[in-house]
Amino acid sequence: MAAPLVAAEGLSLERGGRELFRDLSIAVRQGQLWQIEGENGAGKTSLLRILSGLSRFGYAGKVTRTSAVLYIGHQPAVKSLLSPRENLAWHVSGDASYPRNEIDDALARVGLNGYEGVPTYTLSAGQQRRVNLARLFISQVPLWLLDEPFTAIDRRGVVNLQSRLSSHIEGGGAVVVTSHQPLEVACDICRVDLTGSPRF
Amino acid sequence: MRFCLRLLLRQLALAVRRPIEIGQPLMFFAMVIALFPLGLGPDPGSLAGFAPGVLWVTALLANLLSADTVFRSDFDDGSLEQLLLSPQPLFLSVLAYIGAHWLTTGLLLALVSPVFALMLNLSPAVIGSLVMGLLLGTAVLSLLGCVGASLTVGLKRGGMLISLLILPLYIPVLIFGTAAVQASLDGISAVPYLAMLAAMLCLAIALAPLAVAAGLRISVDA
Amino acid sequence: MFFDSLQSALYMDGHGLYVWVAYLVTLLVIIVVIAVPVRQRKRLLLQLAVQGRRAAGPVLRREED
Amino acid sequence: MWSFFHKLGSPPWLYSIAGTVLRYLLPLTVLALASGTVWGLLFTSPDFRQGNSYRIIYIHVPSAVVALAGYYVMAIAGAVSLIWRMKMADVAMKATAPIGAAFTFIALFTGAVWGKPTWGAWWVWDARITSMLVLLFLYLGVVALYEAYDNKEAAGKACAVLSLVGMVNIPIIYKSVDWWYSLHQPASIKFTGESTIDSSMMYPLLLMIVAFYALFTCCLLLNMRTEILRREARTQWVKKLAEGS
Repeated sequence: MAAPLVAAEGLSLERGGRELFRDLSIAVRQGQLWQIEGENGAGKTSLLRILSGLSRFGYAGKVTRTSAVLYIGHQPAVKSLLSPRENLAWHVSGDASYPRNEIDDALARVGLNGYEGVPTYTLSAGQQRRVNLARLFISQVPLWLLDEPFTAIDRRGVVNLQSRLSSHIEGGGAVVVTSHQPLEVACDICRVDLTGSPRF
Repeated sequence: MRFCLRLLLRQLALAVRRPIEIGQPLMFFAMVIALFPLGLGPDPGSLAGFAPGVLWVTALLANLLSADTVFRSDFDDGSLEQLLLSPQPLFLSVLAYIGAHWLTTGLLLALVSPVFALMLNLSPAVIGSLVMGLLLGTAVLSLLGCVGASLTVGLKRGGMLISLLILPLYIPVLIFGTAAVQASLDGISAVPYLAMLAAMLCLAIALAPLAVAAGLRISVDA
Repeated sequence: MFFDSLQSALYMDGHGLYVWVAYLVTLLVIIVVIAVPVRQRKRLLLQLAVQGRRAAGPVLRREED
Repeated sequence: MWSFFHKLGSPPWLYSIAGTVLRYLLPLTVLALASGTVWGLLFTSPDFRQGNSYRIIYIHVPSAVVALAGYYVMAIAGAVSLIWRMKMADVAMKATAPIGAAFTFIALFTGAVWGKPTWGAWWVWDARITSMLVLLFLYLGVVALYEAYDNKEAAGKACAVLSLVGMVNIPIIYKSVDWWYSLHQPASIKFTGESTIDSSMMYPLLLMIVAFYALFTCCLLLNMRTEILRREARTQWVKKLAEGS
C-alpha cells in the first residue's frame, strides 16, 4: 500500500468562535476521489487550503504531503495581460516544457480554440476560469485539489471535466474536490461531510 | 535557478506590456524634482547645495510608491498562490520579483538622474558617483521595499502603511548615498561610501528574500 | 539635600521648569502605561462575570422558587 | 529546564506566575523609582557645564536604554512565536510593542526638553535623539501593522517578521546615524555618554536604569495578563477566574 499522497491527522479548525471541524483525519491515496460536502462557510475551502499547504497556521493537527499539488481555487490565477497560451505555458512550466501544440490542444479541450493568442482580458470570466481548468488536461501532477471546479461551466464542459477526472484517477492520480453537484464518475467516491452543526 | 530566470522574464514581459506603469515612478521623480526649485527658490547656488539630498530623497519616495504594486496584481488574481505551491524554493522566486522591480524602477531612475542633477545645477563631475550610488542604493531599496510589500499585500489599504514600515529601514541608504555625492563634491573619493552601499546590498540580498518569502506566506494565508 | 529651600529646588537657577516638566511628563506616561492594562483587565473580568451569571441565571432562579 | 520552557507555554500557569512576580516586583519598582528620582533630582550637585538641566539624564538615559532593549525583547519573542509556534511568545510580543513605544516617547520628550536649556533649541538633530525618533517609527510600524490585520494570528506572525527585520537593521541605522552626525557636526559637546560622569552622578543613574528595567518588566507582565485573558476568554479557567473575582 503506497504512502498516501496527502494525509492529515487530528485536524480541527475554529473560525470566529465557531468550530468548523474537529479531529478530522484524511488519507488520500492514489486512485481515489474524495468529495468534500457542506453548506457555504462549513470550511470546505479552508480544509482544501490546509491540505494544499497554503494555510500553515490557525489550525490544530498535522498534514504530510508526499507529492506536488495542483490547486484550483476560486480565483482564475491568470494574468490578464498574457494570452491563454502564455498563461497555460507558465502554469505547467514547473514540471516540464510542453510543445506548443499540446498546449493549444489542452485549450481546445476546454473550448478555447481560436482564443489562444488573444490577451486574456478580452475573455469573459467563465473563459478565464477555463484557462485555469485547461491545466487539468495537460499537467502530470498526481494530486489535484479542486475547489468547486464546476462553477460557471456549461453542460458540455462539466461532462468533459468529469471524464478527465476519472481518466486521471484510473491513471493512478488522486483528486480532492469540493462541490455541491453529484459527480458522475467511474470510480467510487470517498465522502467527507462537513455539514455537522457548528459546535461552540 | 532556471525557474527564477523564467519568472523574471515573465515579470519583465508583463511590465513591458503596459509601459505606462514603468513610466510612473520616472514621472513622479521628474515632477517632485521640479517642485524643489519652486519651493527653495531658483538661485543655482543654493539649489546645488540641496541637490544630492533632493535627488536621493526623491529616488527613495519613487521607489517606495512603486513597491506596493510588486505583489498586488499577482495577489489579486491568484497567481501568487500558485507560486507558493510550486516546489521551487520561494525565496529564490521572490528574488525574481525584486529583480524585476529594480530593473523597471531603480535602474531607470539611476540612468535618468543625470538629467535632473543638471537641472538642479549639480556639477557634472559628480554625476558619476550619483549614478553609481543610485544603482547600488535603489537595489537595496527594492529589496527592503519588497519586504514591506509582502507584509501589506493582503491588506486592502496597505499603501500608506508600507511607508511607515519601511522608511526607517531606508535611512542608512539615504545617508550613505548623499554622503557619496557630497564627498565627490568636496573632491575626496566617493568609493568608501559606495563600498558601504555595496555592503548593505550584499546583506539585503542575503536576508531580505527570506523575510519576503515569510511575509508572502503570511499574507496569502491571512 | 543640595537645595537649601523648596523654592530654590523648584527654580533650580533657571532650569527648574525644564527639569520638572520632563519628570512630570515621564510620570504621566508611566501612570498611563500601568493604568491602561489594569483597567482593561478589570473591565474584561467584569464582562466575563456578567456573561457567566447571565448564562447560569435561569437555572439558579428555578431552584430558589 | 525544558519542562519549564514547555510550561511557559500554558496560559493559566503563565497568568498566575505573572501575578505572583508582579505582587513582589511592583512595590520594589516604585520604591527604586522614587528613591532614584529623589536622589538624582535633589541630592546630587549640578553639572559644572550644564547646571541643573543635566538632572534630566536620570530619566532620559534609562528610558532610551530600556526602549532599545524593549525592541530586542519584542523581536526575540516574535522569533520564538514564529519558530516554535508558542502562543505565549506571541502574547509577549504584542504586549511589548506599546510599552516600548511609550518608553521611546519618554526618551524623545525628555531629550528634546533637555536640548532647550543646553542648546537653546527645542529640537536638536543629535545622533542619540535622531536614532530614538527612528526607533519610535519602528515601534509605531509594528503597532500599526498589528492593527491593520483582521486575522490576529496572521497579524502576530507578520509583526514577528517585521520586528526581526527591524532588529537586524537597528545596529545599521544607529551606526549610520552616529556616523552622519559626526560628519555634519564636527566638534560640539557630546550629548550623553562619553563625557566622563563622576561617581556621585553615576550611582543614581545606575539605580534609575535598574528601576526602569524593572518598570518595563512590570508593564510587560501587566499587559500580558490582560492579553492572556482576552485570548482565553472562552476557556474554563478564565470563566472560573471571572466568577471568583
